[in-house]
Amino acid sequence: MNDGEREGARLQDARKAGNEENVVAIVGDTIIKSLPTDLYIPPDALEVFLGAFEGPMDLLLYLIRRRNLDILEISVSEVTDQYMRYIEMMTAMKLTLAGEYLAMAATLAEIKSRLLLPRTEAVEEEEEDPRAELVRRLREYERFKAAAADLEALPRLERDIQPAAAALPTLIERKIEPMVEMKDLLLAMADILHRAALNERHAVAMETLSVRERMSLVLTAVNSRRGFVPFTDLFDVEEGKQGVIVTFLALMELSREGVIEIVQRGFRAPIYVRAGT
Amino acid sequence: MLKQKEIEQALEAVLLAAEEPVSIDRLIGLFDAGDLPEGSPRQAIRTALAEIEYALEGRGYELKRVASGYRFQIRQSMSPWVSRLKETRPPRFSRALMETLALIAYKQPATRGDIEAVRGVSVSPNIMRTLLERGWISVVGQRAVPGRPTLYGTTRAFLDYFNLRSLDELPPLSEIRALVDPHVAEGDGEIETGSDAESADTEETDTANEESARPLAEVVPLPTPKR
Amino acid sequence: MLKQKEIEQALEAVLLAAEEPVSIDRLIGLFDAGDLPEGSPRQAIRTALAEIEYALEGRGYELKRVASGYRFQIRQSMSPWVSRLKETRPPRFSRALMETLALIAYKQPATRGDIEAVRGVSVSPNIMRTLLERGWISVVGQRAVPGRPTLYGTTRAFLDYFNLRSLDELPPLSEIRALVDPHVAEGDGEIETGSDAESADTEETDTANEESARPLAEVVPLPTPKR
Repeated sequence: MNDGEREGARLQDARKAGNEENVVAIVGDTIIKSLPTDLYIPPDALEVFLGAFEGPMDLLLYLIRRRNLDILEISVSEVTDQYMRYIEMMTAMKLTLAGEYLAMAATLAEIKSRLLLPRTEAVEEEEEDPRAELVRRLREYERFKAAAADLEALPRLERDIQPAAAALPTLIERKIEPMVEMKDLLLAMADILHRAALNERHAVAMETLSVRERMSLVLTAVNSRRGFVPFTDLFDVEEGKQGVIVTFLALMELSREGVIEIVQRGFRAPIYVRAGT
Repeated sequence: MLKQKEIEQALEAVLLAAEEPVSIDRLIGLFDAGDLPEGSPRQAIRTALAEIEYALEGRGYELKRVASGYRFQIRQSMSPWVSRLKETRPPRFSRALMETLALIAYKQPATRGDIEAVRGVSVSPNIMRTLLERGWISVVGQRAVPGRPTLYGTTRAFLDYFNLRSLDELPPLSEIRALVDPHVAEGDGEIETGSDAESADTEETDTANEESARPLAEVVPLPTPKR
Repeated sequence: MLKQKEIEQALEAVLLAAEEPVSIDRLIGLFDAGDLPEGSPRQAIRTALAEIEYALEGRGYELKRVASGYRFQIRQSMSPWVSRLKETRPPRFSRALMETLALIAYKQPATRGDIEAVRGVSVSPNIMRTLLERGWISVVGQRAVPGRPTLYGTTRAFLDYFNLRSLDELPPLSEIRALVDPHVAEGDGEIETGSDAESADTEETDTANEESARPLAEVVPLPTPKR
C-alpha cells in the first residue's frame, strides 16, 4: 500500500514536471528522462521480468493489482503511463517485444486521449465510456487467470495422485478371431467382378457353384487315399440323380484340367480315379 | 450366479490390472451371462464397488470414480510417501498452458480466437500440441463462420487426470461483483455466456463406454455456436 | 513416532505405486528418523506388512514377497478375469484376404496363380496361412502342370461359419455383379426405384454411412435354408 502511494506521488511529480513521455524512471526525487548508458538492470533480468507475464493483459493486471486497485477504479492515465514506461524500456534496450504489447500500448494511448477530450453531456450519454471495453477485457482475463490457478491447484495424476496397480497373474492366452459377415465376403466378390469387368483379360467365368464345390470334395477324397480310388466310391446314391450328375461333371472338369486321372484297364473293367501325376 | 464376494474379487483384480479407469459397462461386459443377477447386473456391480470402497476406509488407497470409470488410486494424503520412492519429478505445466486449458474447459467449445481474445496473446502451437497429445482436448467441430475455425473441447482424459467425474466438479468460475458502472455491466452479459459449460448436464457418465479420449462434447450437451 | 496404522497406509501407498517389488531396506529408508521405533525399525515394517497381508485375505489381490522384495499382486485364481480385460478386439480382415477367400469359394479348386490372375496382384503367403489356420480353406490337391501348384478349396468349417448348407446357397455371380455395376442393374427396374427411395430416406434419417452395407442385404437374397 505504501509502495503504491509512493508510486502514485512520484507519478504526480512526474506529471507536474511535464513532458512525461520522456520519463524513464524516478529514483527518489530525481526524474530520469533518458536511459543511462550504464543502466544497472541487466537486459536479461528485464527479459525475465517481462517473460513472467502471459502477455499485455497480464502485465496490465499486475500494474493495477500491485497497487491493490479495483479494476473499476483504475486511472487509465496512471496505468497507461506505467505500461508505457515498461514498453519504452524494452524498446530502448532493443529487446524483442511481442506485437501484442505494442497493440495494447496503442489501445491505452487511444483511451487516454479520448478521456482527455472535453465532451458535451449529450455526447457522453451516447458514447460508451472508453474504459469500459478495456475493463471488461481485464475482468474476463482475471477470471480465467483465477480459473487456471484453480485448475493448477486441483489434485492431479502424477503430482498428487498415483494410480494403484498390482502385478498381473499369469494370463490365459485366448486368441480371438476377427468376425466376418457374409456381406463382407460378397462385397469383396462384387469388387472383384467390377474390376474384372473393367479389364476384359481378367474376365471371370465360372461353372455352377455346386460343380466347383464338388470338385474340391472329390479331390479331397481322391487325395485322402493313396493310389487308385474306385470310380463308384465317389458317388453317393442317396444324393439322387442331381447329386450324381454334379459329381460326374466335377470329375469331368477335374480330368480336363489334368488334376485327376481316370483309368480303366479294359472294357467293362472297373474304373479308377487317382490324383494326376 | 456368482456370489457377491466373488464379484468383488473379480472387480478388484480387474481394476488393479487395468491401466486406466474402467467403465461400469466394460466391467459388466467381462462377466458371462448368468454370472450376475439377470434383472440388475448394473446394480450388482454397483453394490460390489460400494462394498470395496467401504472395505478400503482407513487404508492408504481408495476406489475412485472419475469421468471414464473407476480406478484404484493412492490417497492424496499419501503422496509425500510416494514421491519419496519415485525419483522422477511430476511434469509441470506453464501458466500459459493452464490458462489455455482453463479457457477451453470453461468456454468449450472454443476456438483459438476465443482463447486469444481473452488472453490478449496468440496461442502458441506448442501448447495446443501438448494439450492434444495429452488427450486433454480434442477437435469437436468447426464454427460456422468464415474461415470455419476449429472448435476444441475437453475430453474424459482431461477429467480423469484432474481427478474429476464431470465438468460440474470443476471449481466454479469466480463471480463478477455487482458493478457500479452501467457501461461495464453491459460487458458482464457477454462474459456470462462462457459459464454455460458449467451448468451443462454432465451426469450419468458411467453408462458411456466411450474411450476416454473422446471429446466430452459428444457425450455432454455443451453450448453450441450461434448460427 | 508413527502409529502402526499410519505405517501400514504409507507402505500400501508406496507398494501400490511402485512398478517393481520394493525391498525391506528400501522401505525402511523411506521413513524419517523417529518415524519408526528406534530399536527395531525392521520389526515394525515386518509387523505392518503382516497386518496388510492379513487384511487382504479373501480379496482379489495379495501382498507377496518375491526375491527382490514385496509387491501387491493379483491372485492367480483371478487370472481369467484379468485375461478377459486384456483381450483386445482383433482387427478386421484385410480386403485382400476377403477377396482371396471369395475367389476360392467361387472358383475352387483354385491355385494361388488363379487368384492372382483375377485380382491382378500377388497373393501374400500370410493370407493363405491365415485362411488355412482359420480352417476355412484346405489343400485339396495339385494341378498337373509344371510346378504342380497347390489347389485350394473351401471346407466344411467355412460353410458352418457362414451358416451355409452348401456353396449353392451363395448368391450367383450375376446377382453379385449387379451390386456394384449400375449398368448391369439398370435392367432391373425394381432395384433401381428401390434404391432411389432408400437413398432419399437415408439422407433424412442420417444413416447414410450404412449405405454401402444396406443395399447388399436387400438386393441379394442372402443364403437361407432351401425351400
